[in-house]
Order: sequence, then C-alpha cells, then structure tokens
Amino acid sequence: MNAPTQTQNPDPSGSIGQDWTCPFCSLLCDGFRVESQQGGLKLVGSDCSKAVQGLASFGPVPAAPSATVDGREVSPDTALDAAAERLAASRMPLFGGLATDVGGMRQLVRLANQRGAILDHARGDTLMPVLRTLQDRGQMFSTLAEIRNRADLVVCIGTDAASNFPEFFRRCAPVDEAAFARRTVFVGASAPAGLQGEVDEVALQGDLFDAVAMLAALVDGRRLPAPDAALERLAQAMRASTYCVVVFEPGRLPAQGALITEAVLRIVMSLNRKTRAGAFMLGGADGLQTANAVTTWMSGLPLRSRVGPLGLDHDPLQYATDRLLEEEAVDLLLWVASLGPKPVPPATVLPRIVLGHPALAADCAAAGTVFIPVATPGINADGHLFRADGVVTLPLRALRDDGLPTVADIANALQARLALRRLATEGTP
Amino acid sequence: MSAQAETTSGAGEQAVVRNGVSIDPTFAEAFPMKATRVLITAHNDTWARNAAVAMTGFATSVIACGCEAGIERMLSPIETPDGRPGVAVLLFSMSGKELAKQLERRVGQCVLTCPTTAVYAGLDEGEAVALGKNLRFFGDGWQISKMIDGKRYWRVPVMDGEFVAQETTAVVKAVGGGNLLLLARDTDAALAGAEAAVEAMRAVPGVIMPFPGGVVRSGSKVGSKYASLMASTNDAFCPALIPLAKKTELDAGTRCVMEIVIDGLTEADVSAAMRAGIDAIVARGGEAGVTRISAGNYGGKLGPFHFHLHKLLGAEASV
Amino acid sequence: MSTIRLKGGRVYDPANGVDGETRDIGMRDGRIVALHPQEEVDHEYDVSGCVVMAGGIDLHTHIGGGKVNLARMMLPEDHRANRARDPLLELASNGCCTPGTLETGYRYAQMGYTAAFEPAMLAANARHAHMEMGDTPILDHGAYVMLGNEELFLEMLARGEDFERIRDYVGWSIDASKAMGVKVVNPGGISAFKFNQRKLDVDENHVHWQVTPRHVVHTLARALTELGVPHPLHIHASNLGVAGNIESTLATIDALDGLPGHLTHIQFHSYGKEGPKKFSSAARQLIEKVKAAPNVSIDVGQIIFGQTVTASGDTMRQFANADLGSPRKYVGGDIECDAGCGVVPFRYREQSYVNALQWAIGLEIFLLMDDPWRVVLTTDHPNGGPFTSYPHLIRLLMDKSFRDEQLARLHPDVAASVDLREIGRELSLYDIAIMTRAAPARLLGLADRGQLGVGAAADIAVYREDADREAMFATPEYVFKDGRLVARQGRLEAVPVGGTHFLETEFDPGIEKTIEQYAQRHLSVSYRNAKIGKDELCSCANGGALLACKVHGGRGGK
Amino acid sequence: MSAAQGFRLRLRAQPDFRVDLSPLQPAALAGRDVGEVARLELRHANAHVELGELFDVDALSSEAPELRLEGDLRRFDRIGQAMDGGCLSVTGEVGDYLGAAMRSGDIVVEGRAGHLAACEMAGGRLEVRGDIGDFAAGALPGSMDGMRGGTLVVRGNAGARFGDRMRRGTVLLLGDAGDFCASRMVAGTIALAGRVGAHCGYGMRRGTLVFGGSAPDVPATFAETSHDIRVTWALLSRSLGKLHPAFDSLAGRVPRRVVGDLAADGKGEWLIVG
Repeated sequence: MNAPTQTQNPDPSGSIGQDWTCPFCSLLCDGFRVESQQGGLKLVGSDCSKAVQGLASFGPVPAAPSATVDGREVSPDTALDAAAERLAASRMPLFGGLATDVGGMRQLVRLANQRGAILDHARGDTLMPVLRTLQDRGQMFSTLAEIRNRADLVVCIGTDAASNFPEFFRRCAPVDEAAFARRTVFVGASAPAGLQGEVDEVALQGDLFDAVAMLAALVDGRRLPAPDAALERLAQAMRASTYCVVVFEPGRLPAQGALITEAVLRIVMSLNRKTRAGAFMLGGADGLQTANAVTTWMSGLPLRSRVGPLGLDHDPLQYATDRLLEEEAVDLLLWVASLGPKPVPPATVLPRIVLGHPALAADCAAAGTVFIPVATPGINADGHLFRADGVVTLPLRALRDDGLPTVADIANALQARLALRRLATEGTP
Repeated sequence: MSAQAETTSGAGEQAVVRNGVSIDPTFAEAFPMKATRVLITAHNDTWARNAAVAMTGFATSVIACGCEAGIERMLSPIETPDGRPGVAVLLFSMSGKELAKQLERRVGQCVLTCPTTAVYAGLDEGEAVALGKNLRFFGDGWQISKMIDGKRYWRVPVMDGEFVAQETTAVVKAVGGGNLLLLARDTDAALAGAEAAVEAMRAVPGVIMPFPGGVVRSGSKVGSKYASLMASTNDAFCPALIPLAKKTELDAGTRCVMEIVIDGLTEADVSAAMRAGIDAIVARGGEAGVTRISAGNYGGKLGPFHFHLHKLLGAEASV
Repeated sequence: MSTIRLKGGRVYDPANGVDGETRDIGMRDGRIVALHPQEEVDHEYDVSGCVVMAGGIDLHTHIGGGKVNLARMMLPEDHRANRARDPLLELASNGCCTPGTLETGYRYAQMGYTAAFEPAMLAANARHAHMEMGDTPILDHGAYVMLGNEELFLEMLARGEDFERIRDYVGWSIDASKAMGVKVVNPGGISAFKFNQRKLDVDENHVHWQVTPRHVVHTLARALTELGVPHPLHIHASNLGVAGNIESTLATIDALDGLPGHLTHIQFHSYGKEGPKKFSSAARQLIEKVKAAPNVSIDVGQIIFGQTVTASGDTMRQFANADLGSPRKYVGGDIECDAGCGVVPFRYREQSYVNALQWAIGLEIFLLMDDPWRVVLTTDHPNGGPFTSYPHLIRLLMDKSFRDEQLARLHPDVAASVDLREIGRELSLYDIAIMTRAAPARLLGLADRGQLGVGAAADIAVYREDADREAMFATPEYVFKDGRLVARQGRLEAVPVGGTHFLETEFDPGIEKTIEQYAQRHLSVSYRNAKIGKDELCSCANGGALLACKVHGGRGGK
Repeated sequence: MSAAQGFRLRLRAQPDFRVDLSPLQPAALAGRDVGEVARLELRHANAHVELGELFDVDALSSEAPELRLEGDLRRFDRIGQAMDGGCLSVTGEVGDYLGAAMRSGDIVVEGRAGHLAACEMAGGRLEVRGDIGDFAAGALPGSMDGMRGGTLVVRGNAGARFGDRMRRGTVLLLGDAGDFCASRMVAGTIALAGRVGAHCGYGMRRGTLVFGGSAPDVPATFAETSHDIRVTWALLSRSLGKLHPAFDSLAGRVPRRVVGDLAADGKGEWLIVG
C-alpha cells in the first residue's frame, strides 16, 4: 500500500498532543492535550464525553489490522485489486458514509467521477434540512467567537446543546470582561447543569414546529389569537437583545425539519431589521460539513449528487443512502468511516467496499465485502476538517503512526488501478 | 358624438313615407371607436345600478368627457360570474389609451367606492386593458390575486369586506356616432317620440345612447365663427333659425328637433338600434307628431360607417 | 522538458514595449527563451495570423473560500444544466455565476487566463480558500487577506497602539494566512455592523471602537508600504453601491495621503446623486482624481446584464441590499471577530435605470482613464458578472459600434443621456494586453508573469485574429501554462495543478504574544492554529508549486 | 415502417437501475416510425439504453400525438417531464418527477406516482388515479416556485409537503393529504375533499386551501376573518364544481375563512366548508 502517513509526534508515551485538534465532534476543539498512557490515549484538560469515548476506540496496542476480502485476511494490494475490480464492474456505485477529511474527500470526488458514483454522507438526512433552507432562502449565521464576544441572549431551540456537543457552552462563554450579561433560554429542552449567567426554559405547547412558527410570528410583531405567554416574553427579549443567537441541532430535527430551519432563518432575518442576530447550527458530525464543502466546491453542487462522465445531478430525495439500497438503485456501496468506529456500514445484499476504522472489521467480514482499514485524521494521520459553522477549517495532527493509509491514499490507489484497467481495455488512460 | 355639418339628400332620391312619417333619403355617418364592456355586480340591483349610473355619468360625448358610456342593460343573477344581480356597462372612446384611462378612473371612483360591488370583464376577446390591475394598489399590499379558470381577479380589502375586480377586460374596435334626427311639430311630440324610440333601442344588445335619457337637443356642426370652438349649434336644424340661417333643413311646421346618438360594439349593433328607433317612430305614426326622420352626416367624407335610413327600412322601403 | 517555438505571431507584450511586432517566441522548461531561428525544436506551432500575449491574469475574482461555496450551495438552479465535457480530462463540475472550482479552472484556461487571485480571504477561512484554489486546476493563484475589521486590529487602533506593532501584526497576518496582499473591505464597517451600525462614512466613527475608516485605510496602507508588500492596499471602499458614494471614494483616496492603494471594483463606488432618479455617473470626477493621484490604481468591476450572484465580505452593505436579491435569497454571517460575509443573488437588467447606468459607468471608467497601467479589467467575478463574460467586455471596449448597439437596448433614459455615447475611444490590443496581463502582473509584483521577455514563465495565450473580438478572446487557438499546452481551440489538453503565490513578510515575532493573548481571551481557535505553515499550505493547495514572493526591502523586519 | 401519431409502449422487463423517461414526448415523437421510437436513447445509470431493449413498441392509430405506457414503471422517472402538448397515459405505477415542469397537454396515470409529481408544472392537465408521493406540485431545491399553472387532479392520497411553494394553478385532491400540506405555499388553489395531516399550511404565504371534506384543526398562527367573502367564494366554488363533481356542492354553502400563516406573510386563506 502507499506510504504511511507522516507523524509528527512518534513518542511512545507521555504528552503527545500539545496542539491536538479533536476530530470527534464538529466543534473541533483545539484547546486540550492528549497523553499516551499504557499505549492508550487519554484526554487532558476536559472531560468531554465525545472526546473520551472517541479516544477510547484507539486501543492500547495499535495492532496493524489487516484488510479483508469476503472475510479473508489479505495483503493490502490484494484488497486494493479486489476493490478496484468491483468498482470497475459496478455500473452505478454509491459512495456513502464519507466520514473523512478534506484530503480524503478530494480524492473520493475524483474517484467518483471515474465511475459516475452518487455521493451521500452517513448523516445526509441531517444535512438536507439545513441545505434545503440555504438553497431556498439562505442563511444568517454566527460563529463561536462572535457568540462568545457578543451574544447577550442565546436561544437553544429543541436542543440542550450540551448532550451532543459537550464543549459548546464553554467554547462560546462570554469573556471575563464582557460588558454584557448572558442569558440562555432553552425552548423545548432542559438546560444542562452549570451554565454561566441567567438560564430559562420554555416548555413546548404543541411540537417544535408549532413553537418555532409561533415564535416567528411573535418576533415579527403579529397579533395571534392565543399566543403562548412564555414565547411572547421570549420574543420580546429577543427583540430587545443586542445580539441574539438562535442555536439548533439539525440532527435532532424531526422529519421535514427544513421547515423549522427556514422558520429560524425568518426569525433571525426579522430580528436583524432592528437589532443584530444570527443562527448557529450544531451539526456536521462525522465530517459532514467537510464532505459537503468539498463536493460543492469541486463540482458546484452539494451532497446527494451524482458526478461522472454524464455530468452532475443533485437529488436529495432519490440519492439518499437508505432509499438507494432499499430500491437497489445502485449496485455497489463504497463506505467511508475513517473518523471512528462509526458510522457502521449498512447491511445490504450489494457488494461493499469499506474504508474504515479498524474496529469495523467485525462488521465487514461478510462475503461480498472488501474491508480496508484506514487511519483517522487527528489520531494516526494528519488532515483537515470543517467546523460546525462551515467557515473555520482546522488542521488535525497525528498523535501516532499506526501504519495505516489514509482515505486519500486508498482513493488514489484505486484511481490509479482503474486508470490502468481502462488503459488495458480501451487504450486510453 | 353629435357633430353634423350638413345633411345631404341623395340627388334625385325621394323621401319615403311610412305611416305618415317621412324618412329622408340620407344616412347617419359614424366613426370607429374603441369600446369595452364591464359587468358590475352587487348585493342587490339597486347597488349595482348605483355604481353603474355613477360610473357612466358625465360620459355623453368624447368632446369633453373623455368617453361615452352608458348602461347597456341590467343582468339577472344567472347571467353574472358571481351569481348576483348586475349591470352591463359599455364605454366608448376615440383611442384605446384614453379608454383605459377613463375606465380606470371611473371604476376606481365609482365602483371600487360603491358598497358591495364587484367588477368583471364583459368581453372575452380583444386587447387586454387594465380593470383591477392597478386599482389593486389601493389595497396597500393587502390585496390578493386569485386565478380562477385562467382569469386573474384582484381582491382588495375594503370596509365592507373585499372589492373583487377582474384584472383586465378586453377592448374591441367599435362604432360611435350612429344617429337619428326626429323632426316634430312641437316639444311634447318630439319628447314623446324620442322617449319611445330610446326605449325600443335599449332592448338592442351592444349599444348605448350616451346622452341624458338617450336624447340630445344640441345637435352640432363642425366649426364655429369663434376660433376657439371646434363645434357649434347645428343651425340647419334649429327651428329658431329657419328664416335666418344660410341654409335650413326644416320646414315651417317643424318646431322642435331631437337627436338620438348611438354607440355600438359593431356596425350591425348600431344598425339594429337605429332600425328599432325608426320602427318605434313609424309605429306611432306621423299623427303622433314626429313627422320626419333624418340623420346627421358629414357628406360621407369623415366616417367610414354610413347608415342609410332607407336601407335600414329594408325591403319595405322600396315599396 | 521539450522546446517549443511559436512561429510568426503578432506579439503584444507591453511589459517589454512590444506592440504587435511579428516575432517568434521560444519556450523551454516552462520558461521563455531566446531561440536561434535555425534551432531545432520539439514542437513548432505556426501562429501566423494569430495574436500572441502572455496568459491573462485576473487580480480580482472570487474563486475560492467560504462565501463562494455558500453561493454555490445557495444556487443549485444555476448549477443544474450540464454542458458537454471532455470525459478524459474534465471532471463533472457545473455553474455559471459561481461554478465549481474545477469548472472555474477549465473555463479560465480555455479563454487564455493562467492566473487568478481571490481578493477576499478571511483569515479565519484562509485554509479553506487555499483548498478551493488548490482545486482550481491550471491557474496559478493567490489571495489577499482581509484586514481592517478584526476586533484585535480595531482595538489596537482604538487604544493608540504604536504603529510598528500594528505593522508587525499586518506582517504576521499575511504570513499566517499565506496571502499575496491585503484587502480592506468597507474599512471598519463589517465590524460596525456587528454593533448594529448600518452606515459608516469615511470620517465617521465606528460606534464601538471610535475609529474612522480613514484611519483604518491609512494605517493599513502605511503598514504595507513599510513591509514592502508589492501589491498596494486593495481597497473596497465605504458605501458600496450607495448613490452619491463618489464622495467617500474621493475621501478614501485622500486618506491614502499619497501611499499606494488599489481601489477595487471602482464602478460600484463611482455614483453621483444627480438627475431625476438621484443616481448618476461620477466617472469623470473619479478619473480626474485618479489621473492626479499616481499612487492609485483601480480595477473596474464592470457589470454584465443577466443573472449573477454578489458575494462580499461587506455584510453592512449586503444586508442593506438583501431585499433587492433576485431570486430572493440571502446568506449573511458574522465571522469569528474577524470579518463577515454576505451573499445576494442578483439579476442585472438592461431595462433597469440603475443597472443600465452602472453598466455605462463601468465602461466610462475604462475609456476615460488615460493610463491603462493603472486600470485592470475585471467584472469583480461574480459580483458584476461571471468571468466568462470577459471576451464580451473586451469587445465592448474595442468596438464602438458594438458598444452603441448594446447601449441602444438599455433603459431609454440612460441610453439617451449617458456620457458614454460621446466617448469614441476604442481600446487597442496593446491596451487590452496591459489591462489583462501586464498591469495586473506589475501591480502584484509578479516579475516573471504577464510578460513574454526571456526568462519569464511561459504562460502564453495565442488568439486567432478575428474582427469579432468577443469570438477571438473567447476561444484562443493555443494556451500554454508554464510551457505546457493546456488548451487548444477551447478544448483542454492538460490539467496541471496550479501554483500558489504568497508573500514572505518580515516582522517582529514578538507580536505573536499579543495575538496569542487576544486569541485566548476572545477567539475560539488556538493561536497556533491561526497560522498556516508552508507544508500545510502545500497540502491545502493540492500539492501545487509554492511561488513565494519576496517583499521589496521593506522596513518591517528586525 | 410507417410514421404514426401515437405509440404504445409495453414494458418487457424491469431495468437494473432507474431510467430517465424524459425523452418520451408525445408531440416530439409524433410522425416518427416504430423503429425510430425503439432506438430512442434513455439514460440508465451511467450509460444509455435503447428504448426498444426495455419496451415493445406499437403504433397507435391516434389522430393526435399520443403515448400509452403499460407496465409497472416505478423505476422510471421523469415521465412527461417538460411535456408540451399531446396525450400521455400510463396504466401502472410511475417513478418520480411525473409531469415535472410540463407546459401543456394531458397526462393520466392509472396507478400511483412517486415523489415530486407535477413539480414546477406550468400548464396542462395531470391526473393521477392512485396515490401520489411527497412534494407533489412542489419545487426543486433552490427554485422559488413550485407548481406554476395547469391543473393537477389526484384521486388517491398525497404524501407530505403537497403543494410546497406552489405558486399558481389548481390542485384537486380527492383522497387525504399527508403532513405539511401546502407548506410555504406562495399562491394558487388547493381543493381538498379528504383530511389533512399535521401542520397543514406551515409557512404558507398566500394562496387558497378549500376544505370540502372534514374540517381541519386550525393552527395557532392562523386567525379567523369574518367578513363577507361570498363574491370570491362564488367564483371559486363554481370553478371547482366544474373541475370535479366531488366539489359541485360547494357553491351552495358558505365557508368559514381563516388566514395565515402569520409566521410567514400571513396572506394565505383557508376556506372551510366541512
């Protein structure tokens, strides 16, 4: 297989991640350290459950895991040959999962172009609502540092923010000398313990759709037949704040959540007529923002698109992984899960090629599956990921070298093999 | 429009006499105009009529009114788009542009304002002209558009509910200035004859008689001794001027003349109306006091539509 | 590497004073060389009947970074149509206003451009910008980092920090973001908008920091001069798009106080408020001022009729225009105490009085300016129109009768009254070669680009002579990048990875302490991650050549 | 082989992947012969397949452009997309994008239709006798308007987001609507004979919903107006009655009217008869 990743800190133990960026959620915290303990990895400076859990999936002894074809251990080259052969035979492949970094995604888009593949991310369902609102109406967003320095009112809608993003409130806590008091209001969610500043909860009358609609109407100054008193007070506070940030979590939105996202945008646009406000989306786990950003800039269209010799098309409904597999509208699944042992590739009768965390080997031992273990950016490879806001891109640095190739390495190697096959059969590279 | 320069008699033609009424061997000369029909409906026919009367007020002659307009007929609920009582109104003008202007002003001031009304196009074919299209802005942003069966309606919130106006109506080429001159022995006879003629003519579809009560007494000729006036009294038909005017069309027994002017959507509509008017006078007979029927023209030089009275009498005329 | 001769073309190479002489051009190992007429070459191209110029250089085109990608995501309808492509060399990539990076590279190269510069790179988004440019094939690229709205900079200015410290900060920012220059956007205004200020004139105070745009502009211009940065401060002045903004534009030029400055998309800043619509051309006022200010250069930002999208860091102005968007969509963001972004789709219409006048103002500026070395051809892609309209724009400038035909289609009040009707000037091929190659190279300090002298990089465009200049410039006969044939008659021949131009500044590293402390207190990213190293740049830029540019003996270092 | 105005296409076997049937345009195919139609290239995965490989083609003795498709076509998308004239009928089920952006002509589908049927439809008449999927009469991502004109009649039930961003035209739904019926509706008329799911009219800006069947729950961001709307109602109810007998009793009744969604522009209306 290709050259192993360069590693900057090959120390066997001790403090190995002075400038570590955590790849285990889309906040990409870069303020903690990692220590090597008995060969395992220990988080220092935080008790973030996501980071702790993520690090725990990298065992004390980085065994060199083997690639498998139909459950049989094979050499890396054999696995690549088998994968290339199956890709070449596929008439309509799906590249799913896509939990990878910028470098991996760049090469996957190129590889997809060779085979006319559909690209969808494991969390495509949580991307589509946000994307659809951006496509249909736009977006008005804020970022962590702006929240930290400016937001006197943070309204978390349908999320406590902390369960899935344990470091969120710490990352955007006001600076000591801030000239404003922070108030945080949770609509339809319970406040996490230990928050700085004033904290309130607003219970839902109806569901989240109802609450957001009513809030939008009230922020806009509409007279409603029977307004909810708590939401009326909240709307008043939002209009009176100097910089209000509305936080929501796309992963927790119900079906047709794009309508909530759009209502949030309406609230924010409406507030900005007189005061300042922004939305902040707590989304993008498993490299979702990264996969979407790279696909978009290279092709011009976002995820759930097909790229290939016949051009490009974007179809959020048809190109959903579940639907494609269920309807057998594709004939091969290439699954990428390099950022941890999840997302697990879906079971399917179709042939699978899995580029994944070594722990996925067990899920990939079935016949019809080629499994190639890959490195994780931020653990045993360098890389880049996009943060939840989609604006900030951070470098991830390897903590150690487990001798694993990156997703980009594998995608490159597959491209080269496919080009050779084409040369052999068509006489063109 | 009632501007006649002179009345010419065909060379050698003789007047036809019917039931004691003498019908001149002459013709009414008419002009192309632009016209539209709108339908006004309301909660009941009183309010529909109120709107229509106001809208067609001060619309006797394009000379100074901008358009000629009148009520064509009342409509029963089954004849209107919304199933309410209504009125069909016709508007005529010399150009489509002027017609559009007059239509919008009159509907805006007299129909939009009138309780419970709605207004619709009364013609399907023709060049579209704004009806509710600009009036909708009265709604100050609250107006709603609604497409129903391929037609667009505007719904403007007003104090009694909503004013519904179809977006456009159609403008067609039409005919203006058909006319009859009724020469009578005295005022009573002239009025009674004119009233009877107008009543008969109103039953004809597609026409209006735009003057007050359908009748005009100030028939005019083109030009004046005063440079600033375009038209002046039709001296050849003024009984007061029989001994004075350079030329008169009247004999001493004629003491009063009335004119009926007809605008119609088509040449046939104008013909039908004139025929109905002549028939009504003839039916009353010369004894009733209208002894002669004539018509106004400009010698056939100005207008393309010539309604020969004898032709209107049809086959009977030659008998 | 092979040796190539272009034989018998008419050469326009203003940097070397060559104005249409017929001569051969030799290339070897990616460079232009002098070849003896008898010397054997590997490839000889007969280019008689053709015009030979250096590859085009676009010094202001939004080709990479967050706001461009947001614009792409926002306009799927603009990206649905597929065009026929070469399946071997071209990967699927679509779009007109904000095409995918691959499409951007293909299209630029196919019309003879070999370098393009992203003018609005946020420091917070610098990696992303370099990544997108790295995925823009064939073209060399670089970016100007946006300064002048970061809270740290404004705070330093507000507390009267020593100029040297600010200069070090600017030097550090260029180095950290691997920029090729510095752009200031609505000086202080992006930050002011975060404090809910909706307007900021040149001598008006930022509501929170109590500093003026004049102060910001002058400080940055001085810092760049002292750091020896070749490209003058790239200035997107105050009050973009506002009727009567010529006043703030002239005041911004005054704020430079003789220091070098490049006023970008100047068309959007040259509006008077005369006439029935209180909106008029101030092109003559502007040009009078620029002629008298040799320290100032401009690019135009010509508008082109049709659908496009405006993407800018100027959140204050973009939000103000959000309701004018067509289709009605808006993206805005306040970003990391650094700057912001605003994206508004826009459709310029011939029958709009304002748009028609904007169009005329742009052309007036091109045609009234007597020194082509100080006016660069741009549409501010995609803000005034997509870069693919350059050949059309060139024809408008070179062909008075074509210009008049277009003028006749505009809003009648504009067509009947604009100064443009009276301007008979038609630009020459030599002028075009200056405005699209030689001048941008000179303004960027690219000594070996934008020219065809011996030793220069062999970035060359060969156009077949055609009286229809639009057709001629749309589809060059041959395009060479670093001596390699990359396009022939509108078809790609090779898709090399472009190189990254960036500056190596010198500054007192002591400034890092201040920056680190600020980042710890206020920001969300570790100070260490604010810096892009050269290796990292290489990986962001997709492994393309790193084209480090030295500063001109500045006074910044220790 | 001689030219024909109409053709019958009978599906022989299910394709391996989804097939794009947008090249099947009755007006464009009229006048061709059976062989030409069979050689039509259809997009199938990353390649093209000749129509004749999937369908048996016969000529019809139609006098006007016509296509009759027979078989289970659920893997076939874009039937009648951008259709401009002629008649197209399908005996079985169809895939997504049925009649998308169609401009004129007539389409009748006996079976059920997939997602996005009639999306951005601009004219003509489209009737689905079975159920219909999500986003029928809706908009593609990024498009400002969904259905823009014409008439859609659905005899079965509709999925979610029925009439999303619809701007113009008339839609009759005889069965029940799913959740978020008329979401973000811009204008136009949707007449409903059955029930609606949750959050009907969510984000509705303008447009009219006529509830001829059971009365819906009115959301908190809608408000009642009690003014006299008999004029508009007369116009609308008469028109709907003419379009389908299921609505011919509307004209004699007086509806309740609510407006909303006040969370959006609030100029939409519900006319509730049931």
